[in-house]
Amino acid sequence: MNATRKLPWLLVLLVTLVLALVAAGCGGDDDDGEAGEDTAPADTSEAPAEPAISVGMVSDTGGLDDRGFNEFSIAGFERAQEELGVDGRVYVSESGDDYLPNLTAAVDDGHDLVIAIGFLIQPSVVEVATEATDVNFAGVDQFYGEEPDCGGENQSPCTVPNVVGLQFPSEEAGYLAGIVAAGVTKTGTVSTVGGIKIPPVDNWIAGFRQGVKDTNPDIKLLNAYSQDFVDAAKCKEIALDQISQGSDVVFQVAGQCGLGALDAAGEKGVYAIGVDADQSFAGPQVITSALKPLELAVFETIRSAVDGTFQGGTNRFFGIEEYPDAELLAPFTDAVPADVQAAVEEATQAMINGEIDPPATFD
Amino acid sequence: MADAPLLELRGITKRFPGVVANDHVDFELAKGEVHALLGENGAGKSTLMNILYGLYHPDEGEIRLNGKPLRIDSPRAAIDNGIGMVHQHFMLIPVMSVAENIVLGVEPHSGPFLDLDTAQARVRELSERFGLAVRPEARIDSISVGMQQRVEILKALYRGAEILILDEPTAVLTPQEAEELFAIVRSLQAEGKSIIFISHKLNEVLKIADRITTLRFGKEVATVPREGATQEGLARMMVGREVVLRVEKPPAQPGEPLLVAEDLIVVDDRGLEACRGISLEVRAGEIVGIAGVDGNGQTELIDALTGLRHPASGRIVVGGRDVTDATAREVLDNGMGHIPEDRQLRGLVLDFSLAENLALHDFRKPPDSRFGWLFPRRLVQRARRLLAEFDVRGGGPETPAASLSGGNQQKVVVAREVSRDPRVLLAAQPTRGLDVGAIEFVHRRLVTERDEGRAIVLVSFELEEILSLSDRILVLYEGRIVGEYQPDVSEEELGFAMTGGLENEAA
Amino acid sequence: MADEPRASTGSAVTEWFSTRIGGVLVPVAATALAFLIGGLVVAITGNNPITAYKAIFAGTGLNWFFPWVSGDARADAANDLQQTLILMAPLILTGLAVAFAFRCGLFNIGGQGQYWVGFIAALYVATNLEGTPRPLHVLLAIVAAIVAGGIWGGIAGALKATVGAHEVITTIMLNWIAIFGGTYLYEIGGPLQGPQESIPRSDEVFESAELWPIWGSLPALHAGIFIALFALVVYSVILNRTTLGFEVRAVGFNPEAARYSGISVSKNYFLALAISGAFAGLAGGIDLLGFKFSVDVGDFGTNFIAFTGIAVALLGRTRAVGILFAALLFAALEVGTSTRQLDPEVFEPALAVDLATMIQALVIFFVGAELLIVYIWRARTLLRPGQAAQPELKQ
Amino acid sequence: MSTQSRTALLGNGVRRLTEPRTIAILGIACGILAFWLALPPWTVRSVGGPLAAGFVALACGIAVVPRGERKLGWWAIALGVAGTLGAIWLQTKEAETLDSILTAGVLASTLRFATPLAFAAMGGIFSERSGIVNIGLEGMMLMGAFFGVWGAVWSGTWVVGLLMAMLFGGLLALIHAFFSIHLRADQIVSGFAVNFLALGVTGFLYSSIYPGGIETEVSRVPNVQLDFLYDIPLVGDLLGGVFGWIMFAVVILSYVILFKTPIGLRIRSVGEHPKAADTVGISVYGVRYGAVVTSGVLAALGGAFLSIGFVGTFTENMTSGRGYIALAAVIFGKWLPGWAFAATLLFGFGFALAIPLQREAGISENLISTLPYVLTLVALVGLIGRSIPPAAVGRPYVKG
Repeated sequence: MNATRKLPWLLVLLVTLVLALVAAGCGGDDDDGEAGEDTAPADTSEAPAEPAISVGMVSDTGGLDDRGFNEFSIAGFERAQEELGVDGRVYVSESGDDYLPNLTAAVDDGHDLVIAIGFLIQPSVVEVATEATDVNFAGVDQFYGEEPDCGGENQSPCTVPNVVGLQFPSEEAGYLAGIVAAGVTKTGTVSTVGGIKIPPVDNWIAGFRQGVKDTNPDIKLLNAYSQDFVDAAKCKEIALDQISQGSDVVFQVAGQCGLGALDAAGEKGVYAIGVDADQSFAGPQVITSALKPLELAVFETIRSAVDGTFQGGTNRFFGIEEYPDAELLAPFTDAVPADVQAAVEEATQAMINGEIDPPATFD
Repeated sequence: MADAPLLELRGITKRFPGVVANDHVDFELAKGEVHALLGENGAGKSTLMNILYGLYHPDEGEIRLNGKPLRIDSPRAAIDNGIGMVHQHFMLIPVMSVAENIVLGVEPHSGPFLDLDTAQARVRELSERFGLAVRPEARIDSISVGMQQRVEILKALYRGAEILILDEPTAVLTPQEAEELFAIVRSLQAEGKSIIFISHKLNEVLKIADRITTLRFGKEVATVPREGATQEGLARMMVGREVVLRVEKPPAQPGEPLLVAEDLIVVDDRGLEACRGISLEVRAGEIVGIAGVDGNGQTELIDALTGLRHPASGRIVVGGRDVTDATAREVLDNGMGHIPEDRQLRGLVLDFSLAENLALHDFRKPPDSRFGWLFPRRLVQRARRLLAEFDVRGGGPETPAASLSGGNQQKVVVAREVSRDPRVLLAAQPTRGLDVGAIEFVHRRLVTERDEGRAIVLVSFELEEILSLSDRILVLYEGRIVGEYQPDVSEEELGFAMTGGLENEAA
Repeated sequence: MADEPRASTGSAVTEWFSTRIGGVLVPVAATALAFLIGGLVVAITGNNPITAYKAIFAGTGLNWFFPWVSGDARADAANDLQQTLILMAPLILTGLAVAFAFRCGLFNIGGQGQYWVGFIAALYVATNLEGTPRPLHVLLAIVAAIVAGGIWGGIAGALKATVGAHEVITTIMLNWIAIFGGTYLYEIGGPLQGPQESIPRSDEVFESAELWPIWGSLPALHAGIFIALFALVVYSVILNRTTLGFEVRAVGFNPEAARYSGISVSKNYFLALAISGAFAGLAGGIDLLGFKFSVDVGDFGTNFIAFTGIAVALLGRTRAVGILFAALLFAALEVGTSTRQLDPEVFEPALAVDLATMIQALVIFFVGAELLIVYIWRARTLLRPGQAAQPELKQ
Repeated sequence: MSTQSRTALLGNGVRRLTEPRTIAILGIACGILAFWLALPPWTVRSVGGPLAAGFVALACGIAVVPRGERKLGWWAIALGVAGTLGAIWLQTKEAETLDSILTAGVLASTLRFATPLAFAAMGGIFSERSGIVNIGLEGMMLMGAFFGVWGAVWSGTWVVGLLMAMLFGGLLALIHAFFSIHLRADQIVSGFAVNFLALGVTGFLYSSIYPGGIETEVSRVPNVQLDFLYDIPLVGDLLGGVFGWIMFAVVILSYVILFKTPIGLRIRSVGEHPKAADTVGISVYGVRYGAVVTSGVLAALGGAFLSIGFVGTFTENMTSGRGYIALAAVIFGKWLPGWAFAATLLFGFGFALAIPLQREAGISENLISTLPYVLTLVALVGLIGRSIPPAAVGRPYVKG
């Protein structure tokens, strides 16, 4: 009886605890949160006219703050909201099971354009788009083949009239990063840390390796995968191992996990190259970052839908040839000597002219 | 001794849901006195003492020490007021040393560190003073039960106990060990300690106590001085009627041997030989009692006979069939009935209904089941019949076993085992913790079953039970059968054999 | 302890509870409490809990059952309800996987591994054996899933039975092995990778192995729900109407007494975990054949359905009916809090997911702590003097 | 362990296979194999074989020594170490970069993998020694990881980060304690709920406080610059971090507290026989609360090592199962701090091994990733059964 008699106090204590846990964490955030709540409706009410079109963004797995596909694709959507006055919302996929229901929901909610992020979602896009012919679709990191090179074994899905595939030759930026790495290495060994071995990861690495080789074929190349996009400790260990093998430039292609690789380079006093966005916040060891124009691609796609130039049944490439002005590398730090910068400049031109075409895969 | 009492309990009342365990009980203890608290199991003795020791809180009543009212709300408070208790189930930690157990809670320390050397020295000193002969560095699980009890006493003395509560202290002891305990009690008394001695055994109460207080159904019956008290008078007070102390039974008419064991060697969980070549034979229509102090191989012998543990060598035959390598189920199916020790742990699934408990052995066979398909309604029907036949009270077939009283739980176990019509019935401690009524029931039932021609093995630590029920008595000591006796043997002689006296003589 | 009156507060009181109110009160109260505290969390973050919960409810599709919902709203509700029911099927099964072991006194955390192993086995059968007639192909794939899951659970069971390895630890290890091993099979260059060299994805199952769709499309509610419901019946029958179930329950309640009754404890440990694994494996099988049809490496790390299954089993108190409703609740919770259902202006999508996790945790907490509910119930009766606050316990 | 029922021959056979003696001999065999593989003239292409064999040898040795098979067990450990070192030596001969291998090689990596595990395992020992099963270690680590970062960012100093991690890890443990001690909930269920809760709470807070990720520089637990130590290649790497020192201190302190102080005696007594402790006036509930909260604090330190000690950021669910592995280490190490630490080193070695194996052997990364778990499972077979837990672990105590 004793235990139960004391319960009221403990109950109070417990509830307080749970609340304390949450409240403590939220303390600093309350202002932001509420500010956000207040301004969001205000924005829409101040919007100049009817929203041009409505856009549904269906994310890939891995969360919205992944500093990768999701975050920067959605950044493009947000830019379109501001600059083009489009309307719409984001559908988060927690797992592959969410792809179909999310796409279906996006169609049912009456969006004019649905942008699906990630190449794994592609089969679901084909399925939904074939049914919802009055809605336009765009697929980030997706490629749609033409007859007869499509649909069958070992081939990409065929084009669908209302779908555009958005393609990023990440190997181009990877190639430039490789030139930088080859230019700054002193030990003659450079390395890459990949997340999971999938094409969007390997594209970067393939370009990087080619860039290094083209600059100096004697440089030793290391590569390893963490099998993980979140466990930063794992990527850090891998990077440390590579550094112990002599690598003094580490290029990470592993999302949040890769932040650990950047950290390892900082700790060991070697160079690192970020990916997706300018990751110089991780420290001065990050001499540059290889970029993927996700934001641009999504914004451009939405713009085409707004001004009526959207064309389905095809692919759009966001490579250096199509968008010569697109930034492929984040600003260099002082660690990158001028001659290396010049070499990068030169290679960029060569790619624009089509003289260099880095491979998208490697052995 | 009639001066102001050292300790007084006045009008103590303690209710548990559905039960009044203590009903306005008065009790007093004088300095230097041994005061026995007598009563059946369930009479409220332990509850009263647990209240005094701060483990329970009384609903009514007060406790006075040296005339001053005292509030004891925890064992700590009891200890601080010089009250120590030796529990019936020892409160010792098997994997720790004697010294660690004794100093637990009041550890000597140097700085933040435990000072085990000092602890051992102090324990040794105390042990010598009271003639206890305890080795402070020994591990509890390596010393005998009698020694463990002394550790418990030392634990109380170490904490400066002036009042010592001994709860059923002889229940686990051999007669010799009990004598040694009485000597210790007297030496404690000589040192001025006051002792409350809880027991349900009349003879030992008469032997050791200065005064005797009897409890029945939670109520105090009377307090009498030892002078002039008789066994019969005390028994009447305790039970409320004349008790038959000996089971009346016609002489046995043994038939063919139903259980034969030859040269059984059985190893225990630690891989040590617990039974070292046991041979025995039990015939139809006789009760063979196996006497012995706990831990001399009883558990392993029972396990081996029932197929729960395979003997390392030897042979077991039940009803003419060799079951040495049979599984427990095969042995049971071959006509073995087993009333296990500790009904709550081994005899019953407390969360099962009575119907399910009654089917625990036979659920695999028709009519309970067929081809693995169970017929719950048939279980209930049979249970209804058995519950009536064995006079189980407190619930129907669907009642969970947990909600029955101990006596009725044991009746369920007996009903299950007997109703299977076994050829051999193995009863281990079948009356432990039961009240007199239930004990009588179990005893009578065992005799009835004997007379129906079953071979009955009774394993018990209670000499009285062995003596009153058995037709033959085997004494088990250190894994061997060291003697066979007729039921008219004296307790002393049995006790001598049980403690290895015969072996030592032979050596 | 002998004849000491069983003075314990807990068991007797809770026993009274589970018998008197049919065991329904505790889970219901636990859920209510969990939502209450979840609501407080929502409120602390500056949102309106009632609006949030309303939105979540609307997202579950359960409003489809309200006759006054019509038109577009009804079509939406139908869509949502399909999703809820699709998710409910594997949740029932993973819940059963936990519940069955629980009845034998074991805690099966390995449902996730068993799910994947079943999934992979079904996938192997469903992507081979071309030309098999549909019912047979489906049956073969499902049997493969059941057997594979059973083996995976059986490994933990065998280790428990023979050397006493704690099932919590072995099943955790087996989970990781299944997840990494599965990823290995379908990775680029993996032995079972599908036709597209550059994509780490399996083959598609043959149409002849797909479960029949029954309601809606993209993805449609499939016949797996019937399999799951049938499994509930099987579970209940095994436990209550077979000697196997009798043994499992006896071992679960009191292994020592079971052993003394001639029941082999180790055999039942093994069987219980193997059967548990079979349920979880079946969950993987019907997910594959019902709506997934293939797998890519990204799926392995992002699926936690068996962990939700633990919550389902606990909330359902390991009873078939309880598991049914608990699975419905958790499926609804997952679907209702998914971002496609929540208006971002009502509740920020990224937070809703974590909120659902928190509510699940709270439900598990409160279900596990009957005493708390008992206490609150008591406090309620104490407020009404004159009524017997003290439940009568014995005799 | 009385349920050790005798399922005829199968059980007996397996038991014989899992006798400490047999395992020790197996370990020795593996150690010799590792040594032999590592030595020329046998030139293996990859370092994987000898490393794996050395791992098994170590596992066997660590498993049997605390179980009584001392002599053979130590031999297995010695040969395992020799084989492993031999393998590394071989590797350095090939790579000819002795320095870099030794400073950041497998051993240093092992220690870093083991650090968070060791903190959590020590916590687990405290909790379980007092009789409370704690599978909530994972959640408590996660709390530590998040609030470590939060405190460090908010205050700008890692000291506050550590304090916050400990505080919130302790608070979460307090919830577990309340449910399993006062409410007598099933401890495994409660621990499981703790893990769920931590996942939800940290995810929720992370998304709402740092919607764009943590972009500011996080104050980190620094490295001690003891020049004379830091200059020695291997030692410098092993002992360079404050966290490493804290970890060693925690392991040693855990041992001292549990076995050399009155507090430890009381904790153990409560875990073995709570009623006995109660009758001598020890507050069973008090001791258990203390032990469980301590376990939360320690586990949270392990989590904080991951975030502000090692990688300097937080990611959702970043502990990814380490708490469960720590729990396995506790059981593996027989609830003894020293041996549990050895077990964490072993697991750490398994993870560390996966990296050079991937680099050298060229097998699928995913397949290699299963290695630590498979090896653990193999090593666990037959050993766990022999670990006798504190007698009262997992059982709620009802005060009279």
